[in-house]
Amino acid sequence: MKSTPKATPHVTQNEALIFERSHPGRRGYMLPALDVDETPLDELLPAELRRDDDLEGMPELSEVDAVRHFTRISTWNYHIDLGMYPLGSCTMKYNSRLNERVARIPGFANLHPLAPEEDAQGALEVIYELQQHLAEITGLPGVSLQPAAGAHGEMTGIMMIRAFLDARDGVSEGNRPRRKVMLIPDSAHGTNPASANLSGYTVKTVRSTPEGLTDLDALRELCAGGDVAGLMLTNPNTVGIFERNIKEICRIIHDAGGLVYMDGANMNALVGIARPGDMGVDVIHLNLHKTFSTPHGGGGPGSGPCCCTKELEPFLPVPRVVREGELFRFNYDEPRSIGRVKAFYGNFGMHLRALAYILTHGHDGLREATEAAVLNARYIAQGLADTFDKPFDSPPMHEVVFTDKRQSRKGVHTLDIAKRLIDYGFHPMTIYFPLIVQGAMLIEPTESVGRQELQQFIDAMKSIAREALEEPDTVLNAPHTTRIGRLDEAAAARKPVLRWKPAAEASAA
Amino acid sequence: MKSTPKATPHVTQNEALIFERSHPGRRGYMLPALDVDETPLDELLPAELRRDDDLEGMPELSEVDAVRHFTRISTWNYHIDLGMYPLGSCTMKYNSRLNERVARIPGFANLHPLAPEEDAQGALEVIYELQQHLAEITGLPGVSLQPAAGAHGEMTGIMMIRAFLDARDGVSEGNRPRRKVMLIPDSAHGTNPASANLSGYTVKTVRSTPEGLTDLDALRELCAGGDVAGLMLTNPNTVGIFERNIKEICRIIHDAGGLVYMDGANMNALVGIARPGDMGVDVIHLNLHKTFSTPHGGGGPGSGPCCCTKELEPFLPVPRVVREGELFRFNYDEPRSIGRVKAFYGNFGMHLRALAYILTHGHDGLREATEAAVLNARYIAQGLADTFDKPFDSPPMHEVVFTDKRQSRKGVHTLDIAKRLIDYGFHPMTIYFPLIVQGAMLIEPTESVGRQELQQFIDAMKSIAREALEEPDTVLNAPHTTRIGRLDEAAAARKPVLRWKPAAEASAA
Amino acid sequence: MRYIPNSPDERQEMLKAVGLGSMEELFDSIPQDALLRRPLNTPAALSEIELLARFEALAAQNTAARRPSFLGAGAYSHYAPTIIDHLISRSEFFTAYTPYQPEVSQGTLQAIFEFQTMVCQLTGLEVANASMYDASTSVAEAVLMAERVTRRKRVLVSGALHPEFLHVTETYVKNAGIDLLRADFDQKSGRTVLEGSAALDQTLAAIVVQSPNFFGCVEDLQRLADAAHAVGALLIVAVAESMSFGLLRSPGACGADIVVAEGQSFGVPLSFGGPYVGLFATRDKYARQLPGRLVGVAADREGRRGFVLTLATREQHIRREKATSNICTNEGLIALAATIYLTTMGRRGVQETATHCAQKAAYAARRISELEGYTLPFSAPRFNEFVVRAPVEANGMLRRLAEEHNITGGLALSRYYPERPNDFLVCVTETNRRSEIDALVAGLKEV
Amino acid sequence: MRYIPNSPDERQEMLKAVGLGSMEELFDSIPQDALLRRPLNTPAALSEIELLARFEALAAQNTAARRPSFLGAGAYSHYAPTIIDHLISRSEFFTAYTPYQPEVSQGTLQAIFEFQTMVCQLTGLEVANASMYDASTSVAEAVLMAERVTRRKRVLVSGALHPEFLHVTETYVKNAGIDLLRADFDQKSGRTVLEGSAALDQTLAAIVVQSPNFFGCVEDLQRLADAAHAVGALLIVAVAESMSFGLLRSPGACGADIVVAEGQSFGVPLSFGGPYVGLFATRDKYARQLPGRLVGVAADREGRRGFVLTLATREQHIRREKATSNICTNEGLIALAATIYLTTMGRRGVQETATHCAQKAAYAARRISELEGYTLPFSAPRFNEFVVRAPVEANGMLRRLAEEHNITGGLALSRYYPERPNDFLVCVTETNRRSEIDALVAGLKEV
Ligand SMILES: Cc1ncc(COP(=O)(O)O)c(C=O)c1O
Ligand SMILES: Cc1ncc(COP(=O)(O)O)c(C=O)c1O
Repeated sequence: MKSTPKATPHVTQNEALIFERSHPGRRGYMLPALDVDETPLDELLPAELRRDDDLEGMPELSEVDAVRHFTRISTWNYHIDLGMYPLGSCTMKYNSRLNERVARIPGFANLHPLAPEEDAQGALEVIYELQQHLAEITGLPGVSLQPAAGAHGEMTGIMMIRAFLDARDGVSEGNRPRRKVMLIPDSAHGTNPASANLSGYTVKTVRSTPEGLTDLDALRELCAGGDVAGLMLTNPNTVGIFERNIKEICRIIHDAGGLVYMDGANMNALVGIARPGDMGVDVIHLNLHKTFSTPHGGGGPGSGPCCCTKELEPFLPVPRVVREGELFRFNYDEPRSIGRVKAFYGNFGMHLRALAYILTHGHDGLREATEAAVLNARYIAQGLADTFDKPFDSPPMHEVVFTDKRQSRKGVHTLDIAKRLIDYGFHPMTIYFPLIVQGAMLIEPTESVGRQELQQFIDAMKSIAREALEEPDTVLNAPHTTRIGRLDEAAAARKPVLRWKPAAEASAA
Repeated sequence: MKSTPKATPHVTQNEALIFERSHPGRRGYMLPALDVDETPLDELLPAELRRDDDLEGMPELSEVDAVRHFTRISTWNYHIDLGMYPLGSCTMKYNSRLNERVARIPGFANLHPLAPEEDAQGALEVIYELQQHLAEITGLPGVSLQPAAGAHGEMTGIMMIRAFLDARDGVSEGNRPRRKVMLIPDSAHGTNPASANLSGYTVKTVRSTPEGLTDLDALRELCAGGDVAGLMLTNPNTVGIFERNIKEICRIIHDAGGLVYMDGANMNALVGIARPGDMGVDVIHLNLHKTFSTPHGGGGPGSGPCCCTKELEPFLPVPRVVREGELFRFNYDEPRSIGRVKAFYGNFGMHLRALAYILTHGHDGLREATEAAVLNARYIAQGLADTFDKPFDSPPMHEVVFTDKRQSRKGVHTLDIAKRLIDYGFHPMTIYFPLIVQGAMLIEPTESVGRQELQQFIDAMKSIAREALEEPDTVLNAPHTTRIGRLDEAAAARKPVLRWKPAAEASAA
Repeated sequence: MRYIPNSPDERQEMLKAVGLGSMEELFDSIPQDALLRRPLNTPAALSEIELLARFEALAAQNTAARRPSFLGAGAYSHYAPTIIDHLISRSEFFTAYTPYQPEVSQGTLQAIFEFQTMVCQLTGLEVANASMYDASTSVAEAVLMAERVTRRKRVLVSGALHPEFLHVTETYVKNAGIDLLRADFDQKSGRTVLEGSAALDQTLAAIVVQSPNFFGCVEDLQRLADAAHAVGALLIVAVAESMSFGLLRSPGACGADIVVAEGQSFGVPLSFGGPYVGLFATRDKYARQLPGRLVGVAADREGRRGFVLTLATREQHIRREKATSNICTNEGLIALAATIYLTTMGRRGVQETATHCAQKAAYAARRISELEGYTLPFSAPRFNEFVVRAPVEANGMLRRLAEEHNITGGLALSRYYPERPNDFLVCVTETNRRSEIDALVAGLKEV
Repeated sequence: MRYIPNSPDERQEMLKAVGLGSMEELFDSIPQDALLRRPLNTPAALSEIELLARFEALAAQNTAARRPSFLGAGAYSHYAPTIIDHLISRSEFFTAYTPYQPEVSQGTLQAIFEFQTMVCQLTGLEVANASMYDASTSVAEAVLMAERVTRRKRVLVSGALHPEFLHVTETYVKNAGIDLLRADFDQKSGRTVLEGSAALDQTLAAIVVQSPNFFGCVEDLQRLADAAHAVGALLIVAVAESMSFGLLRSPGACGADIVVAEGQSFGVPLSFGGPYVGLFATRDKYARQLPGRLVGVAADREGRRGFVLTLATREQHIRREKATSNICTNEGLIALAATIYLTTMGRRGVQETATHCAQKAAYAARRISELEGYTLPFSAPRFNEFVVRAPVEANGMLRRLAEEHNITGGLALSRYYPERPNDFLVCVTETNRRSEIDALVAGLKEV
């Protein structure tokens, strides 16, 4: 092989799998000596109940090996601290270190979930206080922090609707809901229909207008059937536009006997400005890992609290945290509750961070963050309007969608533009979502980006548009600056390799 | 400008200076509201004592800006956690996270140095215990942890020698030392002569034998003058060879009325194996930031304790930490002490880490680390012996020196080899030190590198040697994989720009 | 607000640049009557100094966090090597999103692939996903998956399953048309009994059993697997204390078809119940029925190995209501923490830790059982948890133990089993020093 | 040992590969009689669990670390924004070496260049180095530098210089042939007096003064500079409390030639006295006489800006005994911490913090001076420290305050000035809440 100036055996760029790095006899741990009288192993547990594979294949490495391994591979990630991460719908805002520190205070981190209530009052107060603030922010007084993520919150909320309707209307035979249909706009996130399905609902799609809004006529028509349990609406919706007919939409659903679920993934466009509860929404989930900046962690943990009207409150999951005088306690006694959706009380570590976020911002700061986020999106919308096709005229809220319509004529598509953006030092935007926009590029800068970097992003996008015309291959073969190029995802799915195996086994297979 | 596939406006690779990023009105802090009655400013301090430049030029940035700035520039550093950092003499071993955690325990981190002794017993015990262990490791019972780095320890040790000799021999007129000469091998680190100079000594150089050892004849000759105060010796010396005549060397100096100072920078080759105190050394400094793995921090902090014989102990800096029954206290009452060399008690945070290192290793582990470090160096010595010129035959201890003799015939020099190593994912070795070896490449792997990575290093070096023959330009123009290429250091020194200035001022200058 | 880069002046300039006169105009698309016309009624902003003081004060009220404790029951106090928190605190990991763009997410992807592999190794199964919310929701998802695999609607659940896992499963399946049937546990051995269960027939989708079960008893999984397979049902095994993988025969080796587990034991802080991480593994043939994300190997044009999210066609963002699950955000960073734990402790450390847990628990059980009036009601082999029957009502006794001896002695079973007022569950791990166990024993004697 | 990658077996194989039969043979070049033929008499290895328990127990004995405190005198308790520790804990920064290889050290180099610039901005001088060990050694190095610049051997030192700075300087110059002379301070104002000093003549190399001085009094630097310059001497100004830069006219603006300062105030933990960081700045014309490292701008072949260590010809590794100093390893990471502090607090935050310190100190001084029997002996303007004269012996009084009121009330001056038994030095910063000050006042009244 010809040696290139860029040396290919670069050790930190070719870090193997941890199993490939393992060597028998290496060790990265030490335990204190066992300080109790030892019971013979066979007395402890009969041999037939004990492992006999000696955990073969598990890594054997020193601490240094472990540190180098994970440090090296970490450098192959883009991350918020490196720069703008404009994934639309994902709200990649700054993750405060202060919040991380709060979550690590030993009095929280070492607290067992089954500790007696009277010895965990600080933790209960955290939950209680966060509930209060989320109720105020959404205008919906009933709050449960139990759901572990957005989709989990959706499931919880829809189950509450189901329980409410079942209680009101009774159920059909075989525990089928009287009202079978959950309406979901065609622009919705995939978790919405999946969550509705978990509650036994049939999904019907509401189409959007060319303006990017829910089609009221279609909605009325769908409601006419009389079997509508509710509507799951994202607002601002997934193309970043506020559903300005929201009150009318809620009225239509309510008049048809259904309830309105709001997907709160985009709540960061509304905090301090407007409240779903004031618009007629019955139940909402929030993504603390979006709007309230708890870190995404490369795919979680999240937290997806549900907030609801007084009417729905009895249906919230148990236990609920309540205050009695100076004491906080868990209340399990809610006979109409849908039950538990998770062991213990939700992702408490995320509750701490979200509360720290709310207290650090203060009411002014919360509103300021919303304004700054929307302003940043507007700035990008304007900056790129001449260069990329913008499918909807309305000024966007916190995120803006463009398409590859103009570039695709030259064979350059959204995927290519996204990959090329990497070479300019940016994480790509969300692509091909929502599905209703062909070649969608959904850009959400959040408030955590300064003007200069916004401008650099706009310039990069314009430069890529120019490249698409003048040297499309540069774009089509991007990225050029990463360790590896584009991966063949189709081949990967055809013959999935989902775990490492020792060389012998793997080749035998 | 032609657009290259590797996009040059990459935002994270072109992070500006913090001052260039600053925007008036941005802020990254918040203080609690002032909770005392405010005194009018002019009453507080007359205007003529107050700043009137409003700190112009200092950065104004948000917290996010700060985090992104320092995160981005951090990625331009090589570091131990990324891979092998074989800087000879520098002992870049693994920096344990556990030790970092220990140093951050609030009871240490928040402890004021002037807190009453009785309220700081834990800290005093840490100092006391570390002193005990260092005494055992070096075989030299008197220990002071006050010096802040190796060179500081050297200065302290030489001052102690001076004080001892002055006390024994008296001083010449004008506070000149009776014995004027400090002997230093030609292979010594530059700090040695500089430190000797600080004590008023004249440096005379001891030459090395072709074997890489101190020339005993030369030494005897130099001692014959009768004006020798002492010798500063590094052992193993800076070419990685143990001075096997160490006892004889000490005898020669002692017989001549002088004392022996040992530069302990290479003590990591001896811990648990042999002790300077047993060889005749009178005083030594240790680099806790080398042998005991306290992190180098991109240039410090370090810690350079001095250990000495019983005879020299009264001359150690004050205060000393002593034990009285169950209590630890500072003793200032040492009339023969050279005095203080630093405010307070040295770099206490480093003492914590070094003690944690010693306790984590245990006596076995300390020896094991020494063995592993020497073995690794030996492995490299053997692996590269056929490829590079090895100026000394003796098997090396913890580090091995090669030269560019063979490669330089093709115009490829040590500097080029070092730079090319970067492209293979390694930090370069120490180059052009020690000065006695032309084109020196001093390689110290430490114990923190596994066999596989050692082998990769050897392979990389061999590959570079091959490139030097076959495609020298690749080596001469290296590195190819970094943000910036080789910098013109000569030009930088000719017209030094040592601080940022606002554009207007800078261009006016 | 100090996290927002643009200064108020810059924002004014930008407003002008986009042709607006005021911040309010940004929200013109919101109908006037939907706007909140007052400041939010949440507290004013706190500085870092004040915020930390506030949370430190709250944390100080969690007195249980400072006591020696013998609580387990689904959340375990194990030692977490220091490097875990250091590494997961690298912003490269914790501030990244789900790895949708593989070229700039290889760190996350490779780590998850390693996680999936380790979950297979521990559970003795063939394929594992890239994490679930926790064990409780994993049990529920496993039941739903069993229904998809078998197309049967009846599931037999062990009475010794963690009660909260059961409650969550009940919630999940309530509207899915699945019937949960209950298998009793033997009052002597503490193990699940199937004998004579009417549920064991060809309509059964799965048997769900926990091992070690809620009472700390190790189940005879082989026998349960045989029983399930005999009627064409799957065996779902739940593991609450994953450290037991280091000592107990893997459920996969015993014949389990789906194994779910709580990964919290692997270096994850207790944190009052979350975030934790659910492990979820099954046999290759059911891979396409797995809920959640999967990472697989892929190659770029030059043949270099990389990793990608794969088999996405199972997932909600493509299959929408027909997806295998609605899960999207999972517990990536916690899975990473577990991966680092398992790397650092490694093959030997996990086994040694498991053995220490079992040894210490055996010592504690022996010492307690020697106390006048205390008995151990269940006889089955155990790992590191066991039920103790006190001579008095357990709840009050544990309260006194806490107040007078500063020890959290365990969990009164009456919380979930009102019919067992005197029983409590004790858990011992490698972090409980002998002196703590001895203090517990001494305390039990006195209170 | 868990930090050593190669397993014992691998090491045996490597031994064989290099042709040796045992580990002992590695050390064959060490004479037999120099070998240690027994294990070191240090403790056996501790696990992480044990080690942390050990250090936590030691830390718990440092009771002073948990009390409200009014100690200053060279080490100050200021608030450190959380991001500092996060950023300096990036292994990219803390595990790197001195940036000898600029291509792989640009992060460190750029940060130091920023540090140098900020030190210039704060001190009002033109050039600053890349850090010294601390303020005390910086004073000593400044004196040595003044000798190099002026080629004179006599230095006049203010009697209100921090006593430990003075002691260190005495040690450094003892063998350098430099005479340190003492300038008194005025018993009324607390400021340094030169009037009538016989030392002020053409043989004087420098005047060394601290401002705010050890007693917290702000010196009239302009006057001192004029006096120094009148005889061709340099004015060296030492600043112990660098937060004062945010409020006080910069020494450079007042005519100082060398400014040294303790950077600990800028986000660096107290840590029982170190590691801290010395700031060192001077005028351009003396740049080549600076001790320590310097970072400067450089360009690569394509004209891209980078940073390098420069003017190395001043330094020991090239100039050896003729170097401007022996300093090699300095305090890089602490300089970085200070740089991050100054970035985060920034232009406004440093000034606001300084003002808060001064305001709170003024409040405390006023409240204490109103107490029966307590007086403030010095009248000069102050920043955030001041001397209080108690009606009783200060040492015992402060002890009682600590024990009965859980407050560290300040530093008894008798530690350094036995002739001042009743005086103690009080320091107030932005971290002392009013309630703490009020508690101090109440405590002083009672004890
Ligand atoms: C609009 C929308 N709804 C729902 C979700 C699901 O939230 P989570 O990933 O937290 O389950 C997302 C997140 O990707 C989303 O963007
Ligand atoms: C042999 C030798 N002596 C002395 C020193 C000086 O130590 P320090 O940098 O800690 O002052 C060094 C470090 O570079 C060294 O390698």
